[in-house]
Amino acid sequence: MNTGRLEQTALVLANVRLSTAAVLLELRLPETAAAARPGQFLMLANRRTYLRRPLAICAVDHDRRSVSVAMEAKGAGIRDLMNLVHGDEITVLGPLGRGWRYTDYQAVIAVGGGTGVYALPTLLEAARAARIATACVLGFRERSRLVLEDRFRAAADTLLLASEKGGLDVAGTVLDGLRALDPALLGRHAPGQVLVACCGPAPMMRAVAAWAAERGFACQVSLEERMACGFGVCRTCACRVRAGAGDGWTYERVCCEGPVFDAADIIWEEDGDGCES
Amino acid sequence: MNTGRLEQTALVLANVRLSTAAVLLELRLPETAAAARPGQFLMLANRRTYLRRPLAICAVDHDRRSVSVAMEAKGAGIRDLMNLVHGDEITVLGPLGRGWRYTDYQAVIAVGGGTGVYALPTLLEAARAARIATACVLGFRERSRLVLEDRFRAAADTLLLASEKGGLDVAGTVLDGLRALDPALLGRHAPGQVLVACCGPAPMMRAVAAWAAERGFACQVSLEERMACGFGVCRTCACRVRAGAGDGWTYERVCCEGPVFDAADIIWEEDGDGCES
Amino acid sequence: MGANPDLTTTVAGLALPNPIIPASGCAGYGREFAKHFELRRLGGLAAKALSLEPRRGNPPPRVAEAAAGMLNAVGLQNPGWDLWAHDELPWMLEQDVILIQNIVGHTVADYVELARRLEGTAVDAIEINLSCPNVADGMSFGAEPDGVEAVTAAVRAVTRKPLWVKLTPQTASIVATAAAAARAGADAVSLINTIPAMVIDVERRRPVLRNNTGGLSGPAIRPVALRMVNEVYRAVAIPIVGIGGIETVEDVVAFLLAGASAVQIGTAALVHPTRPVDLVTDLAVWCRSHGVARVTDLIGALELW
Amino acid sequence: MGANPDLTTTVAGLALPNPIIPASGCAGYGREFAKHFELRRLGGLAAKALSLEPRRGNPPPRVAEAAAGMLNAVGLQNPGWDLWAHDELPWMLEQDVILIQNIVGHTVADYVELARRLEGTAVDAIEINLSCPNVADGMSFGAEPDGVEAVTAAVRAVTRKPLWVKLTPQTASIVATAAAAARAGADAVSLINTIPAMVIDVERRRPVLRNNTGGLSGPAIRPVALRMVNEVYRAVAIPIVGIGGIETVEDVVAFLLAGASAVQIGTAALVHPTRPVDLVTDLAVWCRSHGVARVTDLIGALELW
Ligand SMILES: Cc1cc2nc3c(=O)[nH]c(=O)nc-3n(C[C@H](O)[C@H](O)[C@H](O)COP(=O)(O)OP(=O)(O)OC[C@H]3O[C@@H](n4cnc5c(N)ncnc54)[C@H](O)[C@@H]3O)c2cc1C
Ligand SMILES: Cc1cc2nc3c(=O)[nH]c(=O)nc-3n(C[C@H](O)[C@H](O)[C@H](O)COP(=O)(O)OP(=O)(O)OC[C@H]3O[C@@H](n4cnc5c(N)ncnc54)[C@H](O)[C@@H]3O)c2cc1C
Ligand SMILES: Cc1cc2nc3c(=O)[nH]c(=O)nc-3n(C[C@H](O)[C@H](O)[C@H](O)COP(=O)(O)O)c2cc1C
Ligand SMILES: Cc1cc2nc3c(=O)[nH]c(=O)nc-3n(C[C@H](O)[C@H](O)[C@H](O)COP(=O)(O)O)c2cc1C
Ligand code: FES
Ligand code: FES
Repeated sequence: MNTGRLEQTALVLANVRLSTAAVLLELRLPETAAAARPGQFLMLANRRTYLRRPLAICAVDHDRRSVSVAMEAKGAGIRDLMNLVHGDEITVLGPLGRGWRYTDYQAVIAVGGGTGVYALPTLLEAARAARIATACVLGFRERSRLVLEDRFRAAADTLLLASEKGGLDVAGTVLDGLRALDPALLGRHAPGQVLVACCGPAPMMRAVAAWAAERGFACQVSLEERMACGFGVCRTCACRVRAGAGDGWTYERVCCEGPVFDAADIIWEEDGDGCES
Repeated sequence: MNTGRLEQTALVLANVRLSTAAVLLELRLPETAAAARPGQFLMLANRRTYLRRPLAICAVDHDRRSVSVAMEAKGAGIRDLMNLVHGDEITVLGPLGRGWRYTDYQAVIAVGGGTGVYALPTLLEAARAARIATACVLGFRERSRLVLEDRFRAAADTLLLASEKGGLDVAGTVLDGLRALDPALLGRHAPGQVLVACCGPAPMMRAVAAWAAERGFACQVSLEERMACGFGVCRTCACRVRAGAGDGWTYERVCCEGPVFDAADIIWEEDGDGCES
Repeated sequence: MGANPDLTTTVAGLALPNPIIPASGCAGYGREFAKHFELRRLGGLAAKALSLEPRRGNPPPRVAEAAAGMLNAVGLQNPGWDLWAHDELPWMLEQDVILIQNIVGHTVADYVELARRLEGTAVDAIEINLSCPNVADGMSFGAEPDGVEAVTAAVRAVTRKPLWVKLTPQTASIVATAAAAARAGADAVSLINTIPAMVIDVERRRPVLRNNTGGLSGPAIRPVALRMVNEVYRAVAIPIVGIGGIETVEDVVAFLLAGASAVQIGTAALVHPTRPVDLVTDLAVWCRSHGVARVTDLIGALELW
Repeated sequence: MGANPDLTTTVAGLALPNPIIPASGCAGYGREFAKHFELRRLGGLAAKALSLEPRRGNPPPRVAEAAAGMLNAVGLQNPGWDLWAHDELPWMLEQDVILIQNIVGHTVADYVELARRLEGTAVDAIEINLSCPNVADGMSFGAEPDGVEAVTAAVRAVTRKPLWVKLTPQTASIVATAAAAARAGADAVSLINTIPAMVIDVERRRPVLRNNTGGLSGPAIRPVALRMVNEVYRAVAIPIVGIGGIETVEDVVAFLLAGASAVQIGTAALVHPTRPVDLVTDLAVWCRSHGVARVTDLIGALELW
């Protein structure tokens, strides 16, 4: 629980291009760097939009007392953030949300697609540091969109890169990537000891959750939803979560109860009918 | 009549500090530099306010194809403009308005106070180029606010600087400065051949106009009024001007019929009751 | 994709070359814009308010800055019928632009007389501005359905020209006032006028505007205008001219999707003088890149959840 | 200048330590803010809307970006009376903050029953949100004076607690609805709630909000709120709580000058979580530097032209 000031001023330390589409921003944020845990996010102010923008914490550097976020051009808010340069200042809320619950597992299979991949490096690194076995399957639209390969390779015992356009390890989706994982690897731990941690487009997360459920693996997903505040007061970031008996459900806050939820608790909405992610 | 594009993109060439309070911005604006005449103004967009801000054209450099404006910190709009640096781009409307009508006179006495002084250098320089005699009386709040002394000195045959706080040529207002002008100088031309050109706070302009009227000099004043468009369509920049017979008057547009009006045509408003300047 | 998209639209039978019209009070009588582009390139021109008698307007300051917009209290300054008919109308008619003349009055009789006189001119359409305070009760004519119906019916009785009724957003239900306009024979409703507002100078402890209050316009009001356009589109069978904070081609498209047959550009044209005509170009580009053959295909094409 | 300015104010007899109150729906039940500052440092807390039955609220997306503001369509999600009384109320009462409980209903009877139950609690004041659609006619209770009067009078009959009536700006005359509240026995009016609005995703041809429409809040609506506060201040003898786009201490002062006895901070606190408590400090500094000994000296001190 963050009991200091939630709103911090961050100095931009670096703006690094990760791919044809993506940029990583390194921000000097000592308190946030000290407190951040894998799967949490920040809310970043920019000069173009009234509301802040949520971005996953993609890296923490304790020596540089910095936190990095990575993003790909969407609307006006992200575009403005991508234009920040060394020496600029922005204000940031964070670290926010409930991250990955990985410590009780013996193996973590991180699965990411699109901008969802940015929520995974800190998880893999923390799992590795906790001597948990790690595998990682990532999907990219095309080869030119591949990002952070070195970090993923360093943190994952096994890394499989998938692209439907080919040119990477697996020609296909992350599901094809998961199916291509060494069966021996998957069989090494009791299914209940394996956590599938997934972040990406909603249909992907849904499919990955189904794949995990078939095998008896635990599965957590990191959801995205439009957020006004990011710290729990406005209730705009609603996501359907099972509650009570039978078909009972309630809207929980992606920013507080999430963004990482147990996949089994999520009631996936039809396209556009509910959670966007 | 400007028949090209009114809205131009200007590259900031320089941001020069003129005094403890003032900054001069040099803008690359080839078409504007070619067309601008003394007493005209620009409307400058900034990054903080929805509406543009009107600023007098303070200098034109034909070689550098640039136009300069000068300003002192007021609200959010001017403050943002003062922060622009070499290489920034802003959009600008201009040149706008009807400037000084000086060509028919044998002598011009330019009188300025506050930010009103910025409307005068181009007038003095143009008058000098047209072999018209020039004098100039400027009032500054204090010595540290003195700006552009070299330019004024170069363009005016006589220059008197006034400050109520002392430390300059005359301890007092611009009226005291005018009274301190060499009587011989004032008597050299028939009164009708002398133009008093004044820009500054409204009470000053009113007093200067009265001084000029007493001596039979022509007098023009450059007014300020809040402006939405600056090019004549919105009618927000109203100023009371005599019209028709007797006490008749009408609201004219400071941005089009002005900013430079014949002082005799202006119906000065009581404080706040009408024109702000 | 190859062919040029068809930008023509009609508002209650009045054909416009495209849906982009400078809004009344933000274009004068067109003279200033005409220095920079040909007015006939526009969908039309909503000329500045016209009253029977000349109006000097309010004392300055008449404009205040607001977040994402501005307040104005110009006070409908205009030369009055006689000077307008002599100096402005002939010039405007020469410009070969669809001319929508906005009118204002203190009483129903004022509106009727103006419409009666306009009936004898070549003006293409009449837009009645109902945000004006009614001398009888001080509230604007547009605040309640009764007021809207009274003015509209009275004007309708004296003109066969296309009649656009411009409504104020300051009402309990824009559907009710739009329906009143439709009932009384309006051909279209123009939505929306500015929202009454105030900005205060805290140092001087005074409103910035000499008139104390003024009308809020610009992007700040855009989502309110868009909601009203769509609300009326769904509930009332009358063509709509969308107005309020339109700046970009995406804004134009949003208003068309919400149900507007044409749009007006006000405040944005004060900051970007050629924006109205630039938007005509942008709209053609947008339609082409989105495979829209006719701009009218966009009207009301919004899919509600 | 030396002495600390007196920031205390009263709203219809209810004493507040200062005029700064987080707005309903933008502060939850105070738990999240309490992690970062002591709630008792605030003038009060306008707790999130409460209904009799639990409400899940609307499906997402519930928020859309707007120029200088945002739209929300949360749909008054709340746990309902039972869970609220069990889980939230006791915690809030422990915080030693003046507690204003906002209530919503589908019918007049809902409001009455909530007020009746609140009468038996230690809540300091009741704020009734009249922007809710009336199940009987679909319009909001606050759109017309009759609706305001009906709800207010019915609630007044069952409670002696300070009763704040929160009005919607979507009405023909805010003076008329505020006067109706006063007539029916309200102790204060809270001005203003959000303005109904829509934002469209032109690529998907759909409203961004799953609810199609939502309420516009933030700086965009500030000048409208300020005008309404001053309009009511001049015409109706009832204390006013000012709300709408307040971000800075100058905004707070502007609302006080316009006639508000206290203010609420909504959207700004979503972007700057400690803004409400920071404004308390800023207000003290502002008063000191402006020679204002008592913040109440500012209330209604606006000089009109
Ligand atoms: C917890 C969380 C973590 C995220 N992490 C990342 C990340 O690491 N890298 C990355 O590139 N993106 C990430 N996103 C998505 C990112 O926040 C959106 O793409 C971004 O907000 C879009 O803003 P914009 O101004 O560029 O686009 P616009 O479309 O102009 O935004 C308009 C509005 O929609 C909201 N919005 C639009 N798309 C999304 C979305 N997918 N999720 C949430 N809000 C959205 C914006 O916040 C804003 O309110 C994350 C989202 C969440 C909720
Ligand atoms: C024709 C003309 C020429 C000018 N030339 C200069 C110049 O050369 N140098 C200079 O420093 N200033 C000049 N001014 C004044 C300058 O435009 C204002 O000080 C400036 O607009 C204030 O903007 P702001 O955002 O800093 O202040 P704010 O107070 O935040 O502005 C709020 C609003 O008030 C308007 N406003 C405030 N004061 C004035 C004013 N005195 N005149 C016009 N509008 C005002 C702004 O345009 C804006 O709409 C000129 C004004 C006019 C009309
Ligand atoms: C300076 C100014 C003057 C206006 N004058 C008129 C007018 O004379 N008649 C009228 O019907 N509307 C008038 N309006 C309202 C606009 O036509 C338009 O309805 C409103 O500004 C909203 O559109 P916008 O946000 O694009 O400006 C005026 C608006 C402004 C800003
Ligand atoms: C996310 C959100 C939720 C809101 N929920 C409520 C509510 O439950 N009850 C209520 O009376 N007003 C509610 N409001 C309105 C605010 O209390 C306030 O009146 C409005 O937002 C204008 O103030 P602002 O511009 O400072 O946000 C809500 C506003 C927002 C932004
Ligand atoms: S974003 Fe405000 S509660 Fe989650
Ligand atoms: S500023 Fe618009 S007419 Fe002068």
